[in-house]
Amino acid sequence: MNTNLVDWAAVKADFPVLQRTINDQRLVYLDSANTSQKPHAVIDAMAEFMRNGYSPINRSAYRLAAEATDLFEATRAKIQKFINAPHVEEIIFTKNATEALNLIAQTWGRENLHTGDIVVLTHMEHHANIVPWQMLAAERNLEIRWIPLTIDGQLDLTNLSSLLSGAKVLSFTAMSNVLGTLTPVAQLCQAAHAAGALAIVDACQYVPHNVTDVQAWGADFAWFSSHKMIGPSGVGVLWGRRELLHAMPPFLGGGNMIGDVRLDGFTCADLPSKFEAGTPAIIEVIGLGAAVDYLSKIGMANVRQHEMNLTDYALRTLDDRYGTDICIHGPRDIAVRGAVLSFAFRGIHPHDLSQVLDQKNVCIRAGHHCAKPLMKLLGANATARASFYLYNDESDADALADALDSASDIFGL
Amino acid sequence: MNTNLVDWAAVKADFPVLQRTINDQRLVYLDSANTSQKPHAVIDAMAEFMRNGYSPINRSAYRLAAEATDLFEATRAKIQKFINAPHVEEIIFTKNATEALNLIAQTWGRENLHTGDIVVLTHMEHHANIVPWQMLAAERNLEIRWIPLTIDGQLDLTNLSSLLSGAKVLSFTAMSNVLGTLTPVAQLCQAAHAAGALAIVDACQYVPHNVTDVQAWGADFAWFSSHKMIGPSGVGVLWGRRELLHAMPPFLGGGNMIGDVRLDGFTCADLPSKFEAGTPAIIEVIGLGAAVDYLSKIGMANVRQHEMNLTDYALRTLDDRYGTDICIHGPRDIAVRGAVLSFAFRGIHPHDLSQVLDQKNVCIRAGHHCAKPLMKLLGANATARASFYLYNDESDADALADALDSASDIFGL
Amino acid sequence: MPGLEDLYREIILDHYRTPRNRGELETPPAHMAEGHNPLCGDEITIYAQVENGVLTDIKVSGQGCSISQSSASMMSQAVKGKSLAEVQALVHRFKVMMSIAEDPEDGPLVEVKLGDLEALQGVVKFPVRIKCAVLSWNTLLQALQEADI
Amino acid sequence: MPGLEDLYREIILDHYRTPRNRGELETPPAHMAEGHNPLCGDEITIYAQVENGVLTDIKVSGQGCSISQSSASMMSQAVKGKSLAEVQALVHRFKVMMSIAEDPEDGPLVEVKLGDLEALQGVVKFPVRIKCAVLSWNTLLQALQEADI
Ligand SMILES: Cc1ncc(COP(=O)(O)O)c(C=O)c1O
Ligand SMILES: Cc1ncc(COP(=O)(O)O)c(C=O)c1O
Repeated sequence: MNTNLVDWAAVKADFPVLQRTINDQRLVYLDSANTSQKPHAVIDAMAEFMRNGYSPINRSAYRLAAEATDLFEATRAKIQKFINAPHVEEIIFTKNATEALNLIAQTWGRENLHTGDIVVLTHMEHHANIVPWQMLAAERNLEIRWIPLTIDGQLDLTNLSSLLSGAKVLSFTAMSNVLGTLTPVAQLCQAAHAAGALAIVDACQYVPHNVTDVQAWGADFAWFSSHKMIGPSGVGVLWGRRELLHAMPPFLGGGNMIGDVRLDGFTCADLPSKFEAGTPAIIEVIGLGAAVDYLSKIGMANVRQHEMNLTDYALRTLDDRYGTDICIHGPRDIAVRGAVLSFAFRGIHPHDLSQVLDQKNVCIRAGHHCAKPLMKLLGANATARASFYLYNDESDADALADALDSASDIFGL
Repeated sequence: MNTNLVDWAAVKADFPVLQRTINDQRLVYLDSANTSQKPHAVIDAMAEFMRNGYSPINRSAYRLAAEATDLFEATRAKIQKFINAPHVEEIIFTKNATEALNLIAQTWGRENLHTGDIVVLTHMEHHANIVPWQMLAAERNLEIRWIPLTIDGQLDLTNLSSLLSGAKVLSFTAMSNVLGTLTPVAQLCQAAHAAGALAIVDACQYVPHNVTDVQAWGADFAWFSSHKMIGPSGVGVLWGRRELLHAMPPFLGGGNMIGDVRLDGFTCADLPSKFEAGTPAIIEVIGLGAAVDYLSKIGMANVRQHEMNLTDYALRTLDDRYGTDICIHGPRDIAVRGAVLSFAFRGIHPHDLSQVLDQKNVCIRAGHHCAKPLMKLLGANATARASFYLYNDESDADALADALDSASDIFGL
Repeated sequence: MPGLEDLYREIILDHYRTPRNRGELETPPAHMAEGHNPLCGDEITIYAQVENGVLTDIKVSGQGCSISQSSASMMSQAVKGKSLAEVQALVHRFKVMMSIAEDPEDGPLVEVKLGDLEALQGVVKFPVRIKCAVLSWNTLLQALQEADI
Repeated sequence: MPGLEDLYREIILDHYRTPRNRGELETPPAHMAEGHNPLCGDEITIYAQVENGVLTDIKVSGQGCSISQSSASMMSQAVKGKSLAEVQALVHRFKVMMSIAEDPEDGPLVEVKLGDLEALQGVVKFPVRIKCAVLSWNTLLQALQEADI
């Protein structure tokens, strides 16, 4: 894999916000695990559509509507290809990743999980993969079990089979948004199935950064968000195996999801409409299509390689400059981690650190990263987190390292 | 009210899609009841934000994020003012109007409605205000009652008090998306409360076209969509009285909606976050803010007056030219109707009519308009529907009338 | 850009104005299925009489636009008297023409001709109307399926 | 654009490094409430001892950033020994300074001075940090409320 074939400087130049300067300092955006910046291609696709072709989809017979419907549905096919889903109607558009998991919990979950049933999660899940299960657990009296972590922030699979024994669901992340840890997705899916459980993959941090193949994973459901993969906000994606989606009751009721409506009841439309009630995020789905095109052109294997190089560089730079003054969480082996670096620095509270770095226009996130159970395990209320994406380069890692120095000054350390 | 003070030609010029020509014919967009076109102000606000300021909201401490959060929250305040809601935290952003009603049904409804309880709807509701109640009715064994219609397409309130007797909910539209009928919202809210029922207003067709005052209505909930009010797709609005929202259980679980998350359970955040799980439609909410600014500058009283004038003109023109060959549904009195004209024309199927009109670049909708129970009442499977908005003018009504002629030619009538 | 003449061929309008095989059949012995186009509200009912593997009679009722009605009418003519294998093959060929066959290369081996139905091929240029043209065909399949033949 | 010197005044850093009134009180007789900032994870626990309408003692525990910790520390000094009416008035004045009072014009009539707390007024220029500054104050209110005083 030769990432030299990609002109990464040109990639960076495609993202207009990164050209912004404040106080003559350029923007160093290191919060892509939270949400990613948008290239001209996406911004323009959305603006162009609104300028020339905006129209309803599915419902109207005129050309403008037919064109819009084609553009909209083309994104579905692009996503199918991007994650190697078997069937296009298995791609469901939601409002964000969070809605996708809630959809699973409230339809498949309500239909299939009953008193005493077991849901297995991991200790590194995002709240989006915890709270919906806790809501259902409270309603249905389910048991939730947690796969623990090893000291270097990987899943501790020692007791996996006993944790999975009797379980109906294993729902886990393909990559931690805090530790950067990549989990062994295919192995976990296989273990879940061996135990008779469904395998549900939180792919929010994975799809934007890696070659994704849901069939190779052997997963039952996967879910992710457009806004983390250089697409617009307001769209998420749920992929599920067709047989499962077919058998599920509907989620939201309303227009588009119906076959027929009478005073005494309704029938559902076919997939994917069945799960897309109301006017969808038309402009945003079309923007997502442009994002997938952009990423596909670069090639996700190249993106991954670029991020591995960058992670390696950032880890070495921070270690070299700050040694034991910086504590970076998660595995050191870049083969099992993504470009997300959570760290503690000289006892400075992450919130203060982020504030001080912001004066140098270095944007990192400080907080619990929507993973409070994991935070508790790390013994912190919050961490500072720098996350890298395809538009970052070594100069951004350097800028982070430089800015950390100034933090020490202020707090007199 | 002097709408001459508004330069309506300039308004029309603000909508770039309306400048598009296909085969040297200009676009005559008459499908705004379905979804509306976007002015430069909205397109630019979204593109500018993505180019200069895109960033996560609420979660991060750096300036870019603070600016984005301010922009995002400014829209909430603008919406509050636009509909005269008492408190800003009563404004909840959803993905579309449909999600808003589902939210009410699945939280307030699940908490408060039990076997035998009565929900009152009207015979002119959109599927979004029918199916969620039918879903809940099936789950909870509720009774649904229907307010019938008069021959001219208004609500028949003769037996209102007996219909409402014992009811827990009256959920109804402020304006029919098929008939154009405006309903007596304040009167209905009062009647609901007198019967001890909640009053829930489908404001999808009302807010974009009229001065809205939820307090004057005396409503408990109101809900509508950005995309019908010249804002982007991917955002809807739920307004509810603070006491009700406070008492409701959460809807979707995940990031942003939590106070705390532990292995053994979670607590909810305050309003409005409690009902906004996951990354919201950041770009879209900011776009909606620009839409509200645009509409506010023109003044909703002026928009309404403009649409009344246009409705009057269109009704007269079609009547004059086609007499009994055209059958326009809904009330004739423009004081109780909006600018939505559903009609049957010379026995030509609406789908064919729409197809033929499209050759003249006249975009109308043909279908059941997500109101199949109403269609059954009209004795049709479908109607043709032309709907007008602030960017339409008399020339658009003329273009519709002209295009109808050509339909007759093809079908040899 | 396709013109209306591609869509509204004379033969289509003829079937629309004078639909063939309108009516109902007694069930049983006939099989019946209802189809609706959720987008435009069109509804169609197909009655199919099957004897010894042959579709001996078919009737169509319901409302719809010129495309859905003429497609149903032409279909009824084309399938009447055909063996079920031939019917399946015809449905496949029709869906290939409409560009919505799941495996276009991979249909039944029986040879069939579309005949008058070729007139509907212009519909493919108007994607929104494909659903109209296919409605009666899917409903026929459903009637045969529900009969578990 | 505001600079960091508006935020990190020396007196704030002093309270951060050497927080006053750290610790716990026995409950009962003291009242206790836990507050957390859902955005950054900061947690604070306030113990409040009330006798005859006077806040006789207050202790603070928990973790947080310089702003939330120093605000809690300064608050504890400012409210200790004050009557509950004065405490309410101080909370109101503080929230007015933080620009988040519901009715800024319309507070309690008791006169109070912010004193050292004035140092926190720079926080208002950093809207994200307002929640940090106010956390301990809301938690104190909660402790007094839960005591139903
Ligand atoms: C691992 C993980 N899961 C789920 C989510 C939720 O995604 P969203 O906020 O787009 O719904 C996120 C991002 O916030 C995430 O990082
Ligand atoms: C009266 C009415 N209610 C509800 C809706 C649903 O709105 P949305 O599709 O934006 O969720 C619509 C529009 O489709 C409508 O016209």
